[in-house]
Amino acid sequence: MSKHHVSTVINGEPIEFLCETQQTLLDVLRDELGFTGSKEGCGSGDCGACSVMVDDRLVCSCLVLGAEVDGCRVETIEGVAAGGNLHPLQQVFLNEAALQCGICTPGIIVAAKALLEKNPDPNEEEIRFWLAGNLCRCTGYDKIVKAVQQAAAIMRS
Amino acid sequence: MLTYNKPTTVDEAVALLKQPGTRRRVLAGGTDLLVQLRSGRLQAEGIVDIKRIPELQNIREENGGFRIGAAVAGAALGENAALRRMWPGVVEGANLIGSTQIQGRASLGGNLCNGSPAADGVPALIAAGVRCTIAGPGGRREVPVESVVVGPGKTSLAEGEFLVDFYLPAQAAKGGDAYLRFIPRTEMDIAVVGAAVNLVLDASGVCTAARVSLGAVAPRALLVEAAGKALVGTRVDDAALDAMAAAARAACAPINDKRGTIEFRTHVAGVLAKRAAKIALERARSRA
Amino acid sequence: MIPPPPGTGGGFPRHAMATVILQPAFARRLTGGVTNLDIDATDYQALVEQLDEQFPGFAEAVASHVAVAIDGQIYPNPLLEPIGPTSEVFFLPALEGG
Amino acid sequence: MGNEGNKFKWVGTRQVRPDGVDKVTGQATYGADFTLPGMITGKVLRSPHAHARIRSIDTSAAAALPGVRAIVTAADFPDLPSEVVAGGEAPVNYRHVSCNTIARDKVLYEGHAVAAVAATSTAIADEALALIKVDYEVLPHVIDVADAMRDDAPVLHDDLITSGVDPAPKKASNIASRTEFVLGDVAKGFGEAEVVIERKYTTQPVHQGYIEPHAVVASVAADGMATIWCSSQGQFMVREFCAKLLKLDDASIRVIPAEIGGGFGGKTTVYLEPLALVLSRKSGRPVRMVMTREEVFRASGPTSGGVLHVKLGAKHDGTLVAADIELAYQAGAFPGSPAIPGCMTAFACYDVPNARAVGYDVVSNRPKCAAYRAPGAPLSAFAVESAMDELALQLKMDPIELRLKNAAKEGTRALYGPKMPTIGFVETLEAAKAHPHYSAPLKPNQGRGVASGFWFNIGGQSSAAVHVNEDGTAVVVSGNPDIGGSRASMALMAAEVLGIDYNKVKPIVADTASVGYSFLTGGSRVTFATGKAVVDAANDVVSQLRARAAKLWKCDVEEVVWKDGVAYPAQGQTDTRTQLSLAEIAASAARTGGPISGKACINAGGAGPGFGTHICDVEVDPETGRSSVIRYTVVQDVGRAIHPSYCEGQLQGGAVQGIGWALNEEYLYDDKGRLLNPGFLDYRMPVASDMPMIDTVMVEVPNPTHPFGVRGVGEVPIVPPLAAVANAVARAADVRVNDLPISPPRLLSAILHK
Repeated sequence: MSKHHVSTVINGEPIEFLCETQQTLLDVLRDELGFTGSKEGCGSGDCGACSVMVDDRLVCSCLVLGAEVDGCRVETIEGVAAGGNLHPLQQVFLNEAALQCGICTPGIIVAAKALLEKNPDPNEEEIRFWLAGNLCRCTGYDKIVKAVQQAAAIMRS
Repeated sequence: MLTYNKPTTVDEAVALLKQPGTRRRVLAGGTDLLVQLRSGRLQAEGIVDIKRIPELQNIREENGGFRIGAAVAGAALGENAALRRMWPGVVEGANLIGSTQIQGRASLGGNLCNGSPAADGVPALIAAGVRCTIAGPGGRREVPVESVVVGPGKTSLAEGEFLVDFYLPAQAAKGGDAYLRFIPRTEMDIAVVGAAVNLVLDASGVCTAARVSLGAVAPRALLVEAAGKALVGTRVDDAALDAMAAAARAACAPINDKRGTIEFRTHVAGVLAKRAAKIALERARSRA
Repeated sequence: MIPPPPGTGGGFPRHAMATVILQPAFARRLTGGVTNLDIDATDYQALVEQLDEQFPGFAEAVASHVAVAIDGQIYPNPLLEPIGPTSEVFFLPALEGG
Repeated sequence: MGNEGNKFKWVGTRQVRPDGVDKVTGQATYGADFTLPGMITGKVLRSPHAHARIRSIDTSAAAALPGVRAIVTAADFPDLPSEVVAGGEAPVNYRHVSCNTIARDKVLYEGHAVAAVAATSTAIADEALALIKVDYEVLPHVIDVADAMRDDAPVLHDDLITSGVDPAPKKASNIASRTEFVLGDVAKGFGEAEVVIERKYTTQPVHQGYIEPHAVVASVAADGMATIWCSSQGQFMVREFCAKLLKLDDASIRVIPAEIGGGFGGKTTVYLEPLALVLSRKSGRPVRMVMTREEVFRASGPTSGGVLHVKLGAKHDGTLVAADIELAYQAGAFPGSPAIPGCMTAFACYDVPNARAVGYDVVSNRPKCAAYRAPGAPLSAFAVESAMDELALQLKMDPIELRLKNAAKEGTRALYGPKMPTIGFVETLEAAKAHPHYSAPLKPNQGRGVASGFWFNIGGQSSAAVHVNEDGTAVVVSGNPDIGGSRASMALMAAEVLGIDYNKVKPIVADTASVGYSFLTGGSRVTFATGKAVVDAANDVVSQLRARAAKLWKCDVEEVVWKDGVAYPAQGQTDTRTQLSLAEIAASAARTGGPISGKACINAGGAGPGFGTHICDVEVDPETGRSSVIRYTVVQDVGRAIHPSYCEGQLQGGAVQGIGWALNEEYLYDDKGRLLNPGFLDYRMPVASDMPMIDTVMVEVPNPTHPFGVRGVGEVPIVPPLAAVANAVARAADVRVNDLPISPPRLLSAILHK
């Protein structure tokens, strides 16, 4: 079976991989490249646990074919912490207990980071609607929304 | 085995799509296609990714209106201030498709050609009088957007044809449009009812033209001419809005399904048409 | 260091007798319908032994499918939990949770 | 609430959870994240029919497919007797568990597993499934609980004779059991009643909705020793169920807990684990199985839906004199709905002298129900608390006043028998009444609902060990998966007892070979029961530390006291020259007798009951029937908040799950008994933009049986919301919907036809 040869840059690092057409970017990240921080909660774009950035756009990696990212930049949760230093969002999520089981957390942090890069001072409604595609069944969202607000404040100052 | 091609020109894409015997599917944002392929609802032997064709990816002003590539992602539409100013309803519809993540991928072309009666992007395009460019083995043709979908999952596109772009005409000096949809939650649902209104006022504030389109209340998105007529010649007062809503309800031919009942869809279609018309009216009035 | 919680150790001086109360359905099956019984026992095991003498099969019936409430506190699998002279003992369906 | 007025140094403070960094960086390993060399993929063939007899299964074509390494059917599993035996803490019928894991003779719901394949790739496994030929004799099916109870209903189990009815019925039915609880004289009670409210309520089954699908990796060595990596609410539960289903020794199975991506009760049983184990045994390769979301909905357990009839009798002054509830809960394909706790919890909030509860456990052609937060309680609370609201309206009484007038207190006799121990229900009502939310003004089309709820909380068996390291730091070992911050709670309690810095205490969740038996993470038991074990183990360490100090000081251990992590001579505690810190004693451990390590294995009784009262504001759009929750406050007696932030998280998460249950979540079936909405698109769980902030008030009435006063907190918050929302909608829309969910079409129809 002939596979597609894909050259991409993941979290700043040039990476090449082979994949079949039906393999999604999420399949490739998790099964071929070992980036298991992106989670598969639904496989249909309804839960956001697989959120990644492709060429600066927030997408569900379960709805992107691996073959599609040839020549693209991909950023995953594994690239959010710069070296050993946690991103302000990650630190605030810890301080404010904005996670319980933690399975949705990588996708939410990737999505929230994308929001704050677009809008450094979002109000509660903007945060809630931006994150509407990231399901969390544990927290009721309260501490997540507050954590994003607090991280935004820290990042502004 | 499933093939994958990423043509860079329309002709290349047509050449791939017209090859007899191989069932190839057009991939734009993929937010419907990939889900349907995975669930087995759709079969395909090949995927033709049209996102690498420049003209399918850009938005440009043309004769006072806009030409929008079929594969432009919802997020990109939302970021175009000039488009938002002229056709806020069209952009509202496009931006209501799915989550932020879906917006990063989903296109108006895909939303239309997926053929769902509930497509959020479509009613506002119909109300705006949009025309579509379709390319195929026989060259290019232009058709009104409401003629593309013929039934659930079915389009009028012939073998080897695909959608290239949409042309949004210039909005009238005192024209305004709006789209509203009803879903049980605030996000992430398929429209149970959608209503788009595009109306034009004269200098005295009388409605001179109006197009009303409904989604999810029939096998395909409807252009409800009677509803538009009910507004023309009026100041879009309550009486006119009631008449328009009644016409909208009369045009509904919905089904009971997991998303809504006939009673609910018919009633709410009138409610949303009215609310959308009021927003469109405000937008028309506010234009200098 | 943290002191052990109260009421977890030791027996009680004997004056009166503990009361065992059964739900009617349970009583119909095990005690011929008697729902209130006075038992003189200092711990749960002794209490069940006495009940089993009076109503053969009782011990087996409460061996695994039940929790026991002694003076309002529920014990999933009691054995030597102390029974006071004025204690109330109830047999309940075993409880789980999410 | 922080730890103001907190007499503890660590307990009650908001520390960063020890497992947090891995979870915010994507490093934490959940069920599907684990891989082994040579690992292959397992997939399950599921029934397309709601009810059918399996005439034959032909796997030959699939077996011949290159890349297929093993195929299993029920024939590969022991044919267990149908008997209820003692499980971890509650009775289990292992035949039912086995038949639910892989169908034997009959499929009882769409999605029921009939075979499983292990292959070298997912694509090959899928291809193989398509090649398995199953010859079904399709049988008539029944979905809804009321239909399943009819005499002419298709019977799922030919041997199911209703228990709890005498004389016992002669013929099989779908009614597995009838349970009755009686207190006082109900007829007499209603005779004295001056106001009577009598209503019927229905609720739909709802899924726990954890975001992580079930996932497992199993590897069986040539000697039969099995190792299982999986996310579950109990590694010991997985071991026990696999051992019983496959007739293996517990000792031949080692279960290593992965991080768990949500459970809420839904991961208190097995689905894939026994299949993966047998596939690995047959193929000689490690096998990974991961459910798709669609499989999670079609084949894993929701909680029951039910039909409930409630009757309340009261005096004009609001005093309850009689209460009656008859409920039928659907169990899914096998008996075991939470009808009994539904009965026991129904009136537990109130002091009712005459009460009766009758519960029916009913099977139908749906996935077997599983535990879900306070199993059974939300349904009966929805019915009772809705009726209480109507009673308050009829008596023109404030709904909190009505509840205060009848509130259960210490010593109140519960319908299920015992008198209530120390509880804090009245305190939650007082706090709710005093909360600014309760007196805030409402706009048109807005309504405010109040409801209360109860859960027993459970204790049970837990083990823990505390190892003191050579440098004076410590490791806390326990056997309960951390589903929402329990590692932090364990470390806080250990640090408090040892008197050392929280950050010097590192907790781990150990596998079944590394710590003593511990019952599930569930029933709101971990911080209570496992916490108690950790405290005992830490106290064990403290007595060892005192003994070591005594050795060094050549005195009796009684002459050594332990305070804030330091040993002092009993007399002259100011004499700092003769103090020994934990670190100093640890450093001298080798000289004083070797390593210092404490352990505790307990069966915790006396879990303190939990009560909560919720206030909900909704705004109704009368033209569309949409209800929006615009403000929500949770008040709950938590006994003692060990980690206040994670307590609040439980209150908020439980409330939002309850709101989803009330407004949108439901299973939709076609006329063939096939599920129409097996995905997050049309199974509508609340999204971030649906919710307001969830305000919390934690009342602390310490549980006397726990050293820190802990009560379980996880279950209670899902009990009140169904009625809190329904009562708010009823007051906002001026029409009451007694059937959940109160979805827009249902509410609009009620509004249009009122």
